[in-house]
Amino acid sequence: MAEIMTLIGGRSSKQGTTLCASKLGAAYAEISSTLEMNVEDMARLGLSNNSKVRLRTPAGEAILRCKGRETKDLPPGILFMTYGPLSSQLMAGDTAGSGMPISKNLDVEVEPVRDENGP
Amino acid sequence: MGSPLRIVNGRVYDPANGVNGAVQDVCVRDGKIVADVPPDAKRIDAAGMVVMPGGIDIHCHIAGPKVNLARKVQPETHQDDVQLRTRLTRSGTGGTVPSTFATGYRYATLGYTTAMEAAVTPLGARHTLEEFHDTPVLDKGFFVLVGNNLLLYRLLQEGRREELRHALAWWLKVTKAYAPKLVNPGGDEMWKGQRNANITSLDDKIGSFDLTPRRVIAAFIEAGNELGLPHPVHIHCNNLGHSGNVETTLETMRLAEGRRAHIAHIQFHSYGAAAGKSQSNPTSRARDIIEYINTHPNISADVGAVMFGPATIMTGDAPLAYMLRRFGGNKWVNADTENESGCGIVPFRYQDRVYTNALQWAIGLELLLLSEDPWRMVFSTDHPNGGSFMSYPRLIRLLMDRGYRKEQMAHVNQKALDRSALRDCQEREYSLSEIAIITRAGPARLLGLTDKGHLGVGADADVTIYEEDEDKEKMFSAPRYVIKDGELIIEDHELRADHQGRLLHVAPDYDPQIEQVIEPFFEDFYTIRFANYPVDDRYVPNGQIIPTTPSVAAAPATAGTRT
Amino acid sequence: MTLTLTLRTAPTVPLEADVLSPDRLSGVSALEAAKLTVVHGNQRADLGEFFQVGGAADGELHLTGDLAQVKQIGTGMARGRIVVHGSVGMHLGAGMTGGEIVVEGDAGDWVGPEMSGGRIVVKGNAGHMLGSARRGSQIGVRGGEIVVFGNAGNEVGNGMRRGLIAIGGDAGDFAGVNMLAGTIVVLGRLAWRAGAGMRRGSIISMHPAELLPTFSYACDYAPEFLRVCLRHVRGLGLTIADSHVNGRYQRWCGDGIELNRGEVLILDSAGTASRS
Amino acid sequence: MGENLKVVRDATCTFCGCVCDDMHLTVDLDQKRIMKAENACILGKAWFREHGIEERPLALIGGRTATTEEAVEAAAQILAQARFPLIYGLSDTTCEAQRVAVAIADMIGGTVDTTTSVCHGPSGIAFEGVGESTASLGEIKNRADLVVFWGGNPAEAHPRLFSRYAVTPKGMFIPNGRKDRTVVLVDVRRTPSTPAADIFIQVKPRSDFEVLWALRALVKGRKVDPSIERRTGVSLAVLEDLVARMKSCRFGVFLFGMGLTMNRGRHFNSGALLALATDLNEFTHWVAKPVRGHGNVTGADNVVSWQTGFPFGVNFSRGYPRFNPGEFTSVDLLTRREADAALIIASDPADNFPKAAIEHLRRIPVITLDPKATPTTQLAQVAFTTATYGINVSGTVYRMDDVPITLRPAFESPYPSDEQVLTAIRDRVRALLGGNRLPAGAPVAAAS
Repeated sequence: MAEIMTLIGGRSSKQGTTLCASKLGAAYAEISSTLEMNVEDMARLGLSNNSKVRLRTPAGEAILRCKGRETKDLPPGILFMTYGPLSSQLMAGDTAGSGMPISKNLDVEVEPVRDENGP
Repeated sequence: MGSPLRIVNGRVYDPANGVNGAVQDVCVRDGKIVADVPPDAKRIDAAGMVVMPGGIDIHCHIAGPKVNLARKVQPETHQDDVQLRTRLTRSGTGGTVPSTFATGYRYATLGYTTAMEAAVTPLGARHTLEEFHDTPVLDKGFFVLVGNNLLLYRLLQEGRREELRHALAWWLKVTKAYAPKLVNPGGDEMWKGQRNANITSLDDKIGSFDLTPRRVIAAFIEAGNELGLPHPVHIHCNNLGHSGNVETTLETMRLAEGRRAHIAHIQFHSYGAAAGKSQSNPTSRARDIIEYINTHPNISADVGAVMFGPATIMTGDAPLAYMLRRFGGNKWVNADTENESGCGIVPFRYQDRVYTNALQWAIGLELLLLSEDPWRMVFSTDHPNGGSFMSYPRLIRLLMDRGYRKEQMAHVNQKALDRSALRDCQEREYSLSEIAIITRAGPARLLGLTDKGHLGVGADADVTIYEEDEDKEKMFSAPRYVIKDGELIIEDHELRADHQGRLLHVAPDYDPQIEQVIEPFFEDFYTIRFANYPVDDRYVPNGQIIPTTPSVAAAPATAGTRT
Repeated sequence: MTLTLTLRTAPTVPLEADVLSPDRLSGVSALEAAKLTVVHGNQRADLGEFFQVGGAADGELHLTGDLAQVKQIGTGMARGRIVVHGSVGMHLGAGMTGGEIVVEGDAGDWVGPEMSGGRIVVKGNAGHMLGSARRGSQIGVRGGEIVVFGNAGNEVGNGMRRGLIAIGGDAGDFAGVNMLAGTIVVLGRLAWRAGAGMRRGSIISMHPAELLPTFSYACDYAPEFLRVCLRHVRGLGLTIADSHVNGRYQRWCGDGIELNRGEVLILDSAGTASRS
Repeated sequence: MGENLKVVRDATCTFCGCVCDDMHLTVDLDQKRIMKAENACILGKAWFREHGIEERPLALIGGRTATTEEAVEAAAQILAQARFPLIYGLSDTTCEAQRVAVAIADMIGGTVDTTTSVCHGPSGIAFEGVGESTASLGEIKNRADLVVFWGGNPAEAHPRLFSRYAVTPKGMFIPNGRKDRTVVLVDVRRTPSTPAADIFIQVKPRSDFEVLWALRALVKGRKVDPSIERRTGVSLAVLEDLVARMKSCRFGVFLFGMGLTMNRGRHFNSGALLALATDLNEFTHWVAKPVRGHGNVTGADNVVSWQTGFPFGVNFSRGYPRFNPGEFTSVDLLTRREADAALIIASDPADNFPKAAIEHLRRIPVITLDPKATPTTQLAQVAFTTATYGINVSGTVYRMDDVPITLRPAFESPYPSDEQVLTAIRDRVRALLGGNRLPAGAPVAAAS
């Protein structure tokens, strides 16, 4: 069921405005737990907007809610999320002597989460 | 300020006061040289030692944006040359571009107490002052880059000479600078605006401006003299480093027409070209340069001597650094500053077997050995361009010890010596008094620092005490005592105290109306607000304004020559 | 007789033990060695606080224990031998000019930075920047040999100018980056961007590798120097098949951005090199 | 809105590295709130509006309310006792505070690292290898006729990079503004920045290095195989067109982001771009600029550099500065469980560091200075509430192009500044140690 996709971490203006208010609030938590995904990929995996998906890397895993993007905006196989507590869960600590952990273009396993309560 | 102090039994070299090795007491109290101190004052027995005013570097690159870039780009030179922290003092790293703390302490350990950073963009003034804050011991000032300033160009192009003078005064004052500096006038506009071109003669047109370097230089010499600055316009001539540039240099000096001008690191501007070919290897034209200076008391220069070994080319002359990048390995830094300047950085190494490097070394020595007036041809390596300031003791030995000089000449590229006149000045040896002139009294006089460079009553108590030694390199490498503002910083060759030096700057008056001319230019072409541009006093916790003596009234401006 | 040091108290923070070099310990007794200074974080400590010291130094040093937190072993060493029965931390044999270091376990980042002679053998895996230039420096290994039985990380031989690096397992990205000369043999997989910016020198791979667009195929051949080199590597303990020694290699020239006088040699039986 | 209003003209926004200094703030001094921030972008507006004074304790020790003095004592004890302490953050505070932080690191023999190490640290490493041709932002405004954004999304992260500095503004030699420029954007995905570009080049993820390397080859007149398209998703024709434009412009600029530094290849990606800019100077004038995230991360680079010779990741344990990314950088020190205490200033590593590093932060005593509660202040042993730089605190910050700017605060805060807290900690640590800690060892024998 799980597929390997490429996860890009980044920033968004909404994240930027929200973190000025608080990093502990619900708004910031929501933004940093949203995963943008190509709509065709979502359809294939049986996902719709707000569905939960589990991302897994050798470093750890995180559950996010997905949001569809058209192919022209986000190619198939590419995922985007903003940096935050959940992206941290997926990042490995090895910096290859650079100080910088790889935080863009991570290979992640993507797996829909069947949630009793949610869609 | 330290406690009162009496230095006894030392041979005193104080050429500004006509003292030439006499054994006499030097008394210090409250940071100044005084006539006498109470009998119970602390004593330093300087028997067998030489007492001089603290050294003054008239032209070096030690702080500010380009210096920090040069530091950052050479981590490999820092790792093996470190400055350990002590209970009192901070740690740092060396190489040819040391960290700020290491810069201050290392200058002090050579007996230097004042240094002038020779090229700062106005936009980088605040940065420079921030670094000065962390550069201990030394009194410092900086020369502000104005020779490629596009607003000043506009005023000059339109013939608005009075406004140019007011704007120059404004720039000096709001940046807290010490003197105006021209670097390769016109070169930056060619570099940034004309696909990396450069100025090749004083009569080249400067990019899209209806101007030539000749007009720019003459105007700044005039404005600087009218403002009565303690140090005149400090000029890095066009064509630095190019074969045949001697003609440009002579022509530039002639532009002063009897008015004061200072030519920077003139060694780099004293090259001939074989048979008039500008692309050929350079030859030495030191004789022509020094003859002009010997006979023109309005002109002064610092030598910009070269010492073999590592260096860092670090200059407002961006096209020059670009040219040199192919000799410097892989690294090249270029940094353009809006409306004001350019800058280039290349790590470099002078090698005694390389023709051009050996010639440069020889010319530096020639200029000093042929100089008839040590007060106007003073010492520098344009640190770190001609070599680190840490090479000063070796250069001093080369001047003072002809046997050593001869020995060193045998190791360098002989073809280069053939093209220089160094072999003709083999006899001359600098005396201690002459060394005191070119490294302290002369720079102080050229900078207009009346409280420095001498040991007369009322002078700043910046004193260096060297143990006499036949080996002058050893002698000048490690003074036994260094006193800064009356405080014993170095005792028995070791750092004993930390000290925050002063910022020396000028604050010439200008017609406030000039701000109405400058502000609209900021609105259009700067990315920093006019109101946020002047550097406020918070950046100068310990400042000293050196007065100006203008020859024309500062305000109000007449309609004047506006066209 | 050798000097033996057995870790008995694990350091709580990194321990810098550049004193652990045969030259520096020459003629030192166990008692004296225990009093030598090491740097434990920001404070001085005696070697004896961490190590049980026995024997006497006569040019050979045996270290036992998990020394993954111990850095700078063999710094600047010029002769003698160090054997580590365990793993070591960063900067093993930094700037060494001679002698031999053998590590039975793994080594951290920066094995043999800017070394100019001698040999380092790592029986386990090595970290990043194996045999590399320090940051900012243009010249890495100037001579000597580094042999890793396991895998190595990124930037193997960065800026290397002379010498040999042989890796039994895989090498990470940018193997031989900015190489000036010298030889890097990788028996396992070569990761991305090998030889980027190389001027001269040889990188040998026994598996297909994806090369940069600035490398160009030149020819197939069986270079004599490689036979000699591989037999030598075999002598150092790595498993070299006869097919490696006798095989034909594709020669890819690069880096086209620089002098184009470097080469990546890919064993032909490994299949065609794919190009990015 | 209260009666007690004032307007602060030419104030500076420190939200991002653009450090725009043309803010006109309308401040309600009774409410201690900024009501209006003229000229601010969407991020700047949020920055100014959301930084009122919150009701927070001056300090927390172990979660309990404490005075600043008590917290200074607790922090000083932690730092004086630590053997391998880390000082981290510093990109959202003034240079005056950064200067004291480095002094503390030097005094105790710790490590100082800044958010640069997880931002453009790789570009810093690249700079040390090849140098850089760069310019102040005004040169871009006045002269740049070809602007290439690479691996960044300024529309969302640095909106005024477009409007104030690099795309739309008119400049001395760009009299018609946007019309006089060609704008190219290179990224792996379309973003809100894409519409701003004349040319969008979409590269496959993890192939920036190959694209840059191919461009370097083409600039140098070398052949590049058309198979480049398979690897990178960009055709040779597109690359050749870009090269022709780059060689023929009058003043070109690369503005590059974390799409290069946080990606496989890291410092080599940045290095390839810097080298490309250098190569292009054979033909015409070219500069390159890393686009910096935090308001004073560039100041941190500058302060750490002038004080130590190195820009970030500097360790003082032997009594002098040493630099080695991967060894003395924060993610590594924490992931390898080496740091035994941490002083974190104006940064939130518990929100964005790799999981293993965050786990170590939970194991060691952590001291934080922050105006707001964050995941990091929540795990701290000692947490100071400090005033916000630029809004409540004056001082110096450096724009992403190394231009220093003095801040004009809007209103006073009841909380101390970072500089004040750090100075108190420094003085107390100095008293505890009797001066600087003496060097633990001689310099490591030269490596060659």
